[in-house]
Amino acid sequence: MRPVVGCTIRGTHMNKLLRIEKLVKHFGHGKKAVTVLNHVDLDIHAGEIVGLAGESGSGKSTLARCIAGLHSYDSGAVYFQDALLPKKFSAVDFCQQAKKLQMIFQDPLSSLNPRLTIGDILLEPLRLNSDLSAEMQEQLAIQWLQRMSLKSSDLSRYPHSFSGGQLQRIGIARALIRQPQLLICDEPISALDVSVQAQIINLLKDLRDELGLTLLFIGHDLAMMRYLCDRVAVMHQGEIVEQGCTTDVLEHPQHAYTRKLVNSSPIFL
Amino acid sequence: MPFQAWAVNHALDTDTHTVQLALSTEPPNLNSLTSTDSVSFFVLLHTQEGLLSYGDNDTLVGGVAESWQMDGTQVSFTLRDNARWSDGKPVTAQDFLFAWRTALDRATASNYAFILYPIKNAEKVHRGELPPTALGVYADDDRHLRIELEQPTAYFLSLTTFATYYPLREDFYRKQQGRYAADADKLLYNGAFILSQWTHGASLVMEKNPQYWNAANTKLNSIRIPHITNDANTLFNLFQSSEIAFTELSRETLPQALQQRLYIQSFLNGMLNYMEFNFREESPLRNHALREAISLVIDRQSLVNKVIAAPGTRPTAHFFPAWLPGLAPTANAIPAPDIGRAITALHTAEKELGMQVPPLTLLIYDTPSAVRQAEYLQRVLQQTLGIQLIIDKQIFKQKLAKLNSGDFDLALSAWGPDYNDPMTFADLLVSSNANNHGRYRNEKYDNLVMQAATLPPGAARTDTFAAMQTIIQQDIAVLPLTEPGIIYVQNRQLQNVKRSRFGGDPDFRHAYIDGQHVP
Amino acid sequence: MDEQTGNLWRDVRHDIAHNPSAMAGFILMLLLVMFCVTGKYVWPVDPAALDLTQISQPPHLGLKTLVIYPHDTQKITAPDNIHSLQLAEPAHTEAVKLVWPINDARSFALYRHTLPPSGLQDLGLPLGILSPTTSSLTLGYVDQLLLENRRYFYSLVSLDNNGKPLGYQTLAVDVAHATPAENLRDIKNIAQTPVYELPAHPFGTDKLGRDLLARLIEGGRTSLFIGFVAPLLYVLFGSLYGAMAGYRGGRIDTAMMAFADFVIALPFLLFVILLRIAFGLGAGDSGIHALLFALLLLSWPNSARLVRAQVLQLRNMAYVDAARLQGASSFYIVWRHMLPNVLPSILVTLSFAVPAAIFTEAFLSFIGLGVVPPASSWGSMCNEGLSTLLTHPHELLFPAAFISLTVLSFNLFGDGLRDALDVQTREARQ
Amino acid sequence: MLNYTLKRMATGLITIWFIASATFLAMHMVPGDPLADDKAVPPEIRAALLEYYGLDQPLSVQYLRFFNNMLHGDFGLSFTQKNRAVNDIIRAHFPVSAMLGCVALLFAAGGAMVWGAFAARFHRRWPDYLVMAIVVASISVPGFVFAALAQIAVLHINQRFGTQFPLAGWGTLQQMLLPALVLGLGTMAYMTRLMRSSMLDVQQAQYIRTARAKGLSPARIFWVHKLRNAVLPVLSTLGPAIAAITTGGFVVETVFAIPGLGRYFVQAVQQLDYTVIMGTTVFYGSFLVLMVLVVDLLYALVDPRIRLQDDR
Repeated sequence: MRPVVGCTIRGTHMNKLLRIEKLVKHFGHGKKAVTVLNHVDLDIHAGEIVGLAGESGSGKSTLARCIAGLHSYDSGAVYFQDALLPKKFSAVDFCQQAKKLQMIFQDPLSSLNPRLTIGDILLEPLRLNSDLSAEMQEQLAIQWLQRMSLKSSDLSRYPHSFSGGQLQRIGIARALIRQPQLLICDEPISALDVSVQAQIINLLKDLRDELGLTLLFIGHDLAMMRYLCDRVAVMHQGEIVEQGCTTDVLEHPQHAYTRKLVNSSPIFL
Repeated sequence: MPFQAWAVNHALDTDTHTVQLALSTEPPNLNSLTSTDSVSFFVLLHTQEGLLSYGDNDTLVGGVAESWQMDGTQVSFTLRDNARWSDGKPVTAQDFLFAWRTALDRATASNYAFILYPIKNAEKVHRGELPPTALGVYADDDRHLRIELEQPTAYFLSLTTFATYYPLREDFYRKQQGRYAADADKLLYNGAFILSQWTHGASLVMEKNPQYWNAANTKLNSIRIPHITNDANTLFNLFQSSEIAFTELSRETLPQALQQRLYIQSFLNGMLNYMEFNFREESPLRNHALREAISLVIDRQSLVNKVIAAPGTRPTAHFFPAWLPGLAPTANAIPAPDIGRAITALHTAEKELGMQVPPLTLLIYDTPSAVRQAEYLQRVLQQTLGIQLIIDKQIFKQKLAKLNSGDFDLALSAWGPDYNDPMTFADLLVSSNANNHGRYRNEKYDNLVMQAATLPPGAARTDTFAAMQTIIQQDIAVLPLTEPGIIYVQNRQLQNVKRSRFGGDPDFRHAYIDGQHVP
Repeated sequence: MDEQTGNLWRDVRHDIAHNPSAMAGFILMLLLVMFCVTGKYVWPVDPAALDLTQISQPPHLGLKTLVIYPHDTQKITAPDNIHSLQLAEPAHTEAVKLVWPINDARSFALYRHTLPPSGLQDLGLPLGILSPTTSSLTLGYVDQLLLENRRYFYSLVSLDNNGKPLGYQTLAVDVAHATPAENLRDIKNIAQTPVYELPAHPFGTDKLGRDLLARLIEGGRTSLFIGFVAPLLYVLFGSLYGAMAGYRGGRIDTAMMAFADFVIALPFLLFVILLRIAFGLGAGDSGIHALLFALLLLSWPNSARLVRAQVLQLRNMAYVDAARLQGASSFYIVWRHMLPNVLPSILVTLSFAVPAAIFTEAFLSFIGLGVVPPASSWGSMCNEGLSTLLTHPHELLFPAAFISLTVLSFNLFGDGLRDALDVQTREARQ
Repeated sequence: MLNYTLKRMATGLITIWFIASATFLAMHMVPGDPLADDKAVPPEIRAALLEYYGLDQPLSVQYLRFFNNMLHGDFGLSFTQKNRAVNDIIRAHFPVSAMLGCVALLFAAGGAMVWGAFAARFHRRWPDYLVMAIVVASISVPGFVFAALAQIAVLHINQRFGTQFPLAGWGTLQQMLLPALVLGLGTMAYMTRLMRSSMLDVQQAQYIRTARAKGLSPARIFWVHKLRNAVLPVLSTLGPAIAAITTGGFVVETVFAIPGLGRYFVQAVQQLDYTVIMGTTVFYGSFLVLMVLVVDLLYALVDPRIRLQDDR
């Protein structure tokens, strides 16, 4: 693996927001065990957008879920602002983590409970852990809805009556309503139409600028990554085979797998 | 399964002399040594024959035996030389000896083995205390059978008509290796008919037995039984559409039968329905006054006419049905309920018991008629005496288990005769009899029964039964309620069907089809 | 239910209110429950009261009856100079008293018919064979067997020594409905009234003269008890079981579901029968609890499987992950995210389990394993009425109609509920 | 696929063991005396009977003996149908129930296809409403009421028109029609409903529109595309339907005097005929397990998605 060199790091803080050390995860037990993450090291600095590329099954999503606490891992460590995160999250851990880290998901429809209204969905994070008054909560929800180019009347509607792009924006609003520092985007655009994909990417970019967010962006569309990300890491069979500044990695791939990935990408800018 | 498409059924066929019937259930057991039920007895009556048989008016006529003699404890039979099994071999005295010894073998597990007990040493042989050869039956030669009895038994001759007394041929029985009577071809016949087809659960066919000694008097060529069901409506529907030639009617199907102008006949089937009381230690029914109070409020006329309402059924206050031979003629007056006396008796009972009468349990089978009777009795006892009656409705085997273990206060029971003598009823209330579920015990009664068993028919015996009747009535040992009757219809061309109170019923052995009679 | 899930219910209510068949089912359901619960106050007739003068009476709103004052129904006082078969007293449903002169016949056979006889083989029901005693010039017979107020034809056949018929004569008798005075509680006020109007039986009476309407109200309580309580209990248990298995997952899930699969594999009706008998009945036990228990033991796995499958699916939904990331507790997730998603299918299951339970009870009654009297149920009433389908159809049709209506109402409502809870189609409809 | 089949068969065997044990347990919980008869017998006769049927042994011995016999495919001799082996009883009467069930199922499935497709074709028009009304009505009437009514109807037809349709019994094709119709009615109603909704789903599916766009003939679209796909969900209910029909035949068997196994079972229960109860239950249980297995395998063959899922 090659060291991080000559990369412009954007953002206000130069410190490492997230540090992953030698993360190992297996699925299954005994003979059938499959190693999904094999000694993964990755640092994310505050304010940057890190892309995590790789084909499906390479372990990207698992890594994201391990960081978020949705999966436990077998060995290694994850530090958030130099504080070690537990291997297995309890509800209390999630509570403490909620203001620091949130996630948006691949399928916008399944990430929103079909039996709850948009209002209920947006207010859930606030209700779970907030001392804001009910009125303030609603105000906040409406603000976010408008920020996401939706109407305040949409609060009482159900997810089924929205388009995919709208739904993903609602998911983003839910993730950001408590202003976390790190947003993990687990292939947020792969289920969307191409025209909508750009809207979401631009939205994420804008939000990063507005809020000083840090993003971990998982995907396999290298073109999109090149446009969005400051740095990229490439995963292959549970290992990070290459990481560095986006342009470096994508224009001068060192690892054979990265080269293959870059070459197979249909549109390369 | 053979399928004849679009078959047309006829209840009667005048050309082939065939009659079609239905049975209520599949014959459960055609092994004459172990069968216990009326459907099996019906088939056995037509396919097998014992030493003697019932003729008209329940007189005894020769079966396999052409002559017989009874003298105290010695009975001898001479067998017909033309009595044959369906394979042509003669029926011999040895066949009877083998049958009776087998029935008394514990491994046979015959329920009715005890009906052989009047024969000398039979009980001891059955218990295994004596070898089978000690049985007091001697086959002097093929045609002569000699029997020694334990004690003089007036009704022994009538016992020989019973299925357990039928002959059985050793070589055939052994060849079946424990599967004797499981199918039509696993049976040997010496009766008027042979079972030629037996499709289990579905149909039976009985054909005239050409080897039968009295085949000249068997008019029917075959009896077909294409239906097996006990659903009264289905049976009547089958009769109406001429699929069967004979069926019993129920209270529910009678109005339709009248509407169709069918020729309806009735028949008292010889049974007695009665209420049993529990005489065991803790039971309040040990109290005579309480039994009296209950007996005084039950209106048998209403019970028979309105509640059971099965036409043909009669109320009765007598333990011995009047048709039994050797009884003094009495007027069977049905006592009207007497609420006043009943309440007085109830007060006496409560004083003697030292408490209010607790709720009483009435144990019944789960038949619709029993349930109706129970509901009626429940209401009557509640209204007249303020006694709460709890109905305990159980399926067949569970009711029997509860009866046997004494888990009841009152029970509705029925008793049918096994042979043509009052002893078949008198024996029931002997303290040692297992069917005396209430454990009624009266030494005087027990002694009378022992006397009657050995007495020859005559005035002395008649008086003994009268004395028993008096004791039963005084003690209120059981409460006789009804003598169930049967009403039935048969195809008008079908003649000479005999109804019988014992063994198999109805009797088609001498039935014939009258082709002249316009239906 | 808190206000969030309230939205769902509001929409479901709205949907059902605008679905005519579901609404009809719902109203019918309410009416039936009301019939059973409040019926006995509106129609305060004792369902156990026997009236042997009104056996299997078709529906009527008040029947005129002759009042019979205390007398001996069995006694016949024959008038002098009788020449043929005739009545000793006016005939009524309590007793028809017949007398006839003794001629040279050895014995007499008496028959009763509902049609005018056409010959010796068509005299109707044989009532008995009577032989004269020496002391009297006349012979009599009292017929009390299940008399209805209609015309009967009595025929008397003279028999010779051999029992051969010599000839017969027929008497047409119009039988009036009668009631003994002691059966009429308020008769004292109208002393010596010859005619009295009996209280109405709008649904007729059964084989013991009990009011069918009162019995239907009473029986409905049993049927609906079985119909509601059994499904409620087993769906509840099954759902908890399934939710537990699905939420815990892993080996616990495998083991729990393997057991549920075993129970599902038991032949249902065979085991209901077997268990219904195995739990036995004490004296006075109505048998309802044994039936309830049998249903509970056998029926829960279906809802367990349903709920478990849903919970397994829901557990992997991204919105559950999202909620966990927000710090939601397990309880919150189950309550807020799983329950509203699982509940609809539970409710739909329930709405179809009710008719199934009622049918099972009716089936058991048909094979004689139903409730024990004095308790009754629609199923057992149907079974009783089945045998008189042609002669007294009301005894079958009313209880059968009530079962059908109940099953119908739940099916209609259940269908409506299923449609209303189906989010996709709801959005499409809106 | 082989793995899947083997795994399913192993579970099936364990299930049958469970059914047998549960039956044994339930049966011995039943209070009552299987050897009691109308006329009680002296104690020595009773002892002989207990010995004959092996009921004098402790329960554990009886259980082991029963299992040993069951492994050899022998359920012993009936208590009430003396001299008859339970195997013979099943062999003689199960084909009757199965035959009746098959014809009923044929009625049900055939009727459901026709009516379901018919109703879907006229969706939200009066033929649809009519079919659905009949469907709802026929699941609302208890089976025994319907059976009795059907029999009386035929009787009246016979009397009115001089026809000779049989009212009951077994053995001819003609005798089978009415009971099978009555028996299949409930299942037909259920399947019709399913068929209708699945037909409606299919009609809106993309591939039907594609097929139409490709200019396929309407008949071909109907038979090859619509029907085949609409039948799938109906097919998956066949297993439970077979179960319901073969064990639910008791009512019909009673009313129409048909010598099926269901009727024997109820008789056996009321008579506490231990061996027949055990034999029948285990047999039916095994039969149902087998049926569900067969239907699942069939389904896996028709729908490759399932096979892939389970092979993984």
